[in-house]
Amino acid sequence: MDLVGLIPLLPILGFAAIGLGGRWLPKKAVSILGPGVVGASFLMTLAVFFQLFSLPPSERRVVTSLFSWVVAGNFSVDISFLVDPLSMVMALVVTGVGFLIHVYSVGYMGEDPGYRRYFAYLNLFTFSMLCLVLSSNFLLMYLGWEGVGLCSYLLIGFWYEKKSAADAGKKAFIVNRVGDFGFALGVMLIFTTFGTLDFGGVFSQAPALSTEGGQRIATAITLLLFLGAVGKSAQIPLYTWLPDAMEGPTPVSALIHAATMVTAGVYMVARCHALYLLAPFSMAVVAVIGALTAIMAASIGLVQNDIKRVLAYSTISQLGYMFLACGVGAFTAGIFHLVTHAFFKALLFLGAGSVIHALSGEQDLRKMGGLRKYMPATYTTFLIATLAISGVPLLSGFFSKDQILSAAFFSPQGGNFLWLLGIVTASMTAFYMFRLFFLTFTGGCRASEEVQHHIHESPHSMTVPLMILGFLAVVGGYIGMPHALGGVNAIAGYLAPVFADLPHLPEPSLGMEYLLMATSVVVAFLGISLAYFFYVRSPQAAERLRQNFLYTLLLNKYYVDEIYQALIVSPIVAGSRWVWERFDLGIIDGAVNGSARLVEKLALRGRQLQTGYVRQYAMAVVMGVVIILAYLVWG
Amino acid sequence: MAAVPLDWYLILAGLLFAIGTVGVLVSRNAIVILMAIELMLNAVNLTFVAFSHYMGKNDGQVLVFLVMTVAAAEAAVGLAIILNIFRTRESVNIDDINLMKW
Amino acid sequence: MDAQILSWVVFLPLVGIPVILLLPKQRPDLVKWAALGTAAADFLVSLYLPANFDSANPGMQFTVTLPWIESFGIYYRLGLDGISLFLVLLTTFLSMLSIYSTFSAITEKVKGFYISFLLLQTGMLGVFVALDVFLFYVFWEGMLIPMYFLIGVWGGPRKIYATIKFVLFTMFGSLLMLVAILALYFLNRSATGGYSFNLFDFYQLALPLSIQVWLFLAFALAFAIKVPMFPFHTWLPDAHVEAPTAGSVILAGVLLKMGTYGFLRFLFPLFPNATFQFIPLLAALSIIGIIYGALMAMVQKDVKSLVAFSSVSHLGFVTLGLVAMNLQGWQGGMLQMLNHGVSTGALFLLVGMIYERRHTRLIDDFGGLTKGMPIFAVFFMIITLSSIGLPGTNGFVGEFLILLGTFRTNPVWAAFATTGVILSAVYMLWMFQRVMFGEVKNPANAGLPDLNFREKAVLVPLVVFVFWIGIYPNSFLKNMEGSLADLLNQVNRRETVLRSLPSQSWSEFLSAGRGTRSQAAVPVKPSP
Amino acid sequence: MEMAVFLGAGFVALVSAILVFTQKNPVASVVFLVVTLAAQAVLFLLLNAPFVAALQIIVYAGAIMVLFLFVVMLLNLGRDEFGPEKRKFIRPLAVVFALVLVLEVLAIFKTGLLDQARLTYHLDFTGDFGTVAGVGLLLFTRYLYPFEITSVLLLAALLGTVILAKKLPGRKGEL
Repeated sequence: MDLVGLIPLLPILGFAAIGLGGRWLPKKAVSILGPGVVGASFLMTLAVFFQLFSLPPSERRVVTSLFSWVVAGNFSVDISFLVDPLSMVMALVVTGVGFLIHVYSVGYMGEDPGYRRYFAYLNLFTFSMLCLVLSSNFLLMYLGWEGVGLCSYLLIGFWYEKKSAADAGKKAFIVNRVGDFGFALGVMLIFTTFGTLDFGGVFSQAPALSTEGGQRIATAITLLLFLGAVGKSAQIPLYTWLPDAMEGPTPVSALIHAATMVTAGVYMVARCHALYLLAPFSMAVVAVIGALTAIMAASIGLVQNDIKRVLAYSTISQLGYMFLACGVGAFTAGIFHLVTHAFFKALLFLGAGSVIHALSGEQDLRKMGGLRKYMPATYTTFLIATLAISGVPLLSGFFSKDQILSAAFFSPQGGNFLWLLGIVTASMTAFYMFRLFFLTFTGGCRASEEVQHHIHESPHSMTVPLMILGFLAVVGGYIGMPHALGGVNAIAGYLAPVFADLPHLPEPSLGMEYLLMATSVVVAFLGISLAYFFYVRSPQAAERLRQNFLYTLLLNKYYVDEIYQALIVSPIVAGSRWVWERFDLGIIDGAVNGSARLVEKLALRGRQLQTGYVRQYAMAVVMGVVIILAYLVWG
Repeated sequence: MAAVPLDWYLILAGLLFAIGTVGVLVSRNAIVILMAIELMLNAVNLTFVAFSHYMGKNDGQVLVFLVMTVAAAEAAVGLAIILNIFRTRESVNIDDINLMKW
Repeated sequence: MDAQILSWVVFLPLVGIPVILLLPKQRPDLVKWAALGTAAADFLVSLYLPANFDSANPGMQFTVTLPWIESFGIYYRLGLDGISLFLVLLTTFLSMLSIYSTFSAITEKVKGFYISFLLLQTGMLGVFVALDVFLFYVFWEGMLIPMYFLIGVWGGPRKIYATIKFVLFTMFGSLLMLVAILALYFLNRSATGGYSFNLFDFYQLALPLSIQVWLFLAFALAFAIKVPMFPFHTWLPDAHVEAPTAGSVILAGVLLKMGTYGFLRFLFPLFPNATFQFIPLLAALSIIGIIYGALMAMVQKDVKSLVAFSSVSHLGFVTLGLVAMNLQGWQGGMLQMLNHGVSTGALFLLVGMIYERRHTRLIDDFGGLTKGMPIFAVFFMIITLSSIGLPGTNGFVGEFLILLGTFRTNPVWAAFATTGVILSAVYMLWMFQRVMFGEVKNPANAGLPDLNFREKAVLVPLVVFVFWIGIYPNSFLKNMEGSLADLLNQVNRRETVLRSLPSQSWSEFLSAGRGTRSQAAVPVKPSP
Repeated sequence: MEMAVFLGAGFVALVSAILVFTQKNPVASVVFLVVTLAAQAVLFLLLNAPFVAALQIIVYAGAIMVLFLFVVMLLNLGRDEFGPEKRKFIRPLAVVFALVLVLEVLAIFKTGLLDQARLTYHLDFTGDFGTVAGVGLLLFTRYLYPFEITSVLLLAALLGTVILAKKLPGRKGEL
């Protein structure tokens, strides 16, 4: 169990080696060291996972503390890691998918001049994410939290010559920081109420908050933490940075903006479920925001023309699902969806990456098409992932999404409205995913001539990870097969000790469950057929679709970016410039310089007294004598 | 000497001193101003001698001796300055000398 | 050895001055190395302090007491505790680095520069270790003169205006402080009968609130101007923009800490009741300082004035931490003083380096420097992250402790102050992007040489500190905790004790004192 | 009898003092000043101070006044044609100040500042009162330092005057 310290240590060593090595490290060494370190860390996680698995379920919670980090009076926090089923699942996803993406990057980033810098940042990211996931207290989690924010800033702005990339990086970091603002306040409130930041200490004292006052504090804590989650996992209102984050290299989008970083918010909410249970209002907020984000993002995704932006909005939408699950109390379903989503969304992004790689950088759907015959491997894996995400039965997406929908439908807080939102989003997901699929792989190739004859299948270092992820996307579902379909729902059992204190959700009747499954399957196929009709059967119909105002509204992403810019960013900048000129230079400096001028004027007036006529001076002398004598005599 | 009490001498010296002051302030010829200053110094000498006479000690008169040397030195230097001013300004009117200001 | 060490540390720089004077004028390199040698020696000598510092003992260590002007009760009294230990180290460390960093920047009147620099170092060190209030004031004022020359002679185009404004601002504050010191002196005289400027005698003075308030305001103004707190900050951007690189580093790194050090050493213990009364005001000013400083930094066109306003914001954090009146806030405040010294010092060094290459400080003149200067970009990135308080760097630990301490006192203050965390990210990253990223529009930015050995040697120690404090701050916090906790208890205890005092006017207090003193047969010999 | 002499000399002194600065012609001023000095010499005699009286006449009237006369002649000053007084307020103010001064002197007597100085009027003057020997003896014993200092003072005055009056090279005019 003491190996757990090694898990984050390896990536940071990798980062240091590559970062400091710099020029002297040959490219070959970097391409072995970078993924190798993460691979080793993955094996380490597996070892710890099995060690944990060997323990009886009740004791599956081991905290190993390395050294005390900050000690100030009764505030003491140390670098300590928590090994329990939840953190192990997350660690496995981070290192597993991470390793695949590292291998993929070797091929994808082959000729990029910043090759070493890229792997250094990627290793640093893995380290931060592992710190976040494995941490056993809020402060170390906060370190990981901001660490991943930093890495996403560095990697989004990786091609720093492009102004749009640098802007996107800056925007991502600042929006994350707004979220971190809430997270920091939440952590502080936790310390002031519980006196410690350690998960064990906090969650054991949590029931004490069930009093009236306590509930208000619990709600405050959970909402503040949720603000952090919203910032990190790109929910309403702080989601605008994720679509712009597509400026970064595609593997980065796959790793950070699909599989790992954006799921940090979900993990944090799941980790603090004990607090969330005490605050039903917060649970409702999480559920509603999740559902709203899901449907809003899906609607925008319907019309986007950039392949990566479609996937970005799809990620936001799926994250909405996970928060919906947590909001209605089905934390296991949320985590299960997180895992499956990591597999197929990473696959989708990597697939898109190899498509872009093949089309030498082209990202616009309207300039693609007919790649089926050129890229068979990418085609098949991409098809699997699209089916999975659309919720086609027997694939991972179906199982996890269906659990969330049924939980939403049956849970007391949920109610059918959320379920309805979920179902509509499911159909939208199916539609835009297959729209993307048809536009890229089927039909005539709309790419320009010389781009076309460059099209080639990606090298093995890229296609192998695709296949592995494809396999996982299919198999992933079965670890959570619900009882209704004869499965043993292994993941629920596995996560049970972590969520032991959850009130047991009402067992739905088998009939209702089948009905729900049926509706979700029907809705999925509806979406697919619509997409088939518009983009394969009659492209003219799609053309007509583009005229109405709804299309332009969605294309411009509800003008949210422009609203933020107008309402928040420019007033602050213009306002502070105005204040600077008026107040800082005007009033304060004015007062300072003003007093100097005042003294000068007085001095000028004083000068007049000295006329230069000696007799006036004599007069003054005599006057002085007279006055002094008068004082002496009559004083 | 009983006839003339000390007060009278002091009053006379006071008057002389006052006249000297008026002389300094009123006259516009630099040399006359110097003379008025001499006059004031003289008034002071008079008080010294008067006190020395009444206290019966010679100290007063020694002081007069000292005052006289000071007066002489002051007159000499004063006149030298006036001479210099006259060289540049061709006049001794005190109002023409108005450079000494800020 | 323990007794003389502080005198050595404070006055060692002066030893360098005659050496520099004797060196031939035509050999500026000799002068530079002599100055560096002196500063390095001073740093090594000052390393003796943490080595022999006993963190368990909260009181003053390495104390030395020699009669100076006995008739007025003025003693040459030095001492060091957890609070001033790291400030002394910071001073010697930053001085050494800034001297080493200006080898190529200062070309004319080289001797004068290094002499005033060494004088400045002595002045600063003296302020942190002086325990006799008179001696403290001598050092406090003494340190102004060399700084005046540093900005005035080797500064930028508007140097005269900047340096006069700087000196007048500080002088205005410290004169009021002088009046307050004298008032304390006579109050002490009328209360105990003895003549003494000993800070610890003043600590025992039982002053009613009515008197405390006035003295508090005088001291507070002097320190607020120095910090600089919100309304009194306008001298800082001018002073920084016009000062030479080394001057800026020292001005930001150490001089600003004297204000906050003053809060801790003089303001709180001497006038506890007045302190508790003014806490809301000071907190409000600090929060305004944080947000206002950050907003102003965002709109600056000149990199140096941007960093100057960032200092206003960072020190707003420090004062907020101190005003929180609990151990987390104080330790956070103390640590943030060190962090600010390290990160802002490094920022000014970096800005100085690009100024030496491009001779301009306007952000718009830069752009795309990362292409030509990758190593510089790495250093700049690390320091920027430390400045916006990224966890893992030094800024985070300090800032988090401060916010935690403030939160425990008043959550609303902490909420407003935490917005500073966002704003700092905004202006720093926006500046970083405009200077470093983007394509190279201006051809002059293309061929810039990357950092040479000397510049790297200056930055590496600072980066080491950034990560040392970030990863393992306990080595610093442990030493501060004893003294800070003791001071905090002392302040709280005296506050409760003095709360019951009847409020007397000045004259009553003085006369009452004289009344009691007259019984005392003979005035007590001034206590050592 | 002494009262008569006192009043006479006093009156002469006052009148000629006033006339000193009311003359147009500086030479007249010098002459009236000499007259004032002579009147004071008489008063000194009246106060049994023959040495001082002699000094007054020889040094003061003789040397300093001759110097004044010399300078007046040297500068060849005719009558002062200074035109109307521009600074109107000076004359009346000067007279006012003089009167106030006199008033203050008179008031001093009432304040009794002089009371303790109300001297015991004694007639018997010892042999050397006022004589050259008496004053000389005192001068070289108790007042030796002031005596030396005055010599230095005179030296300084001498140097000052010589330098000031030196004919600077390249100056037009015979002065």
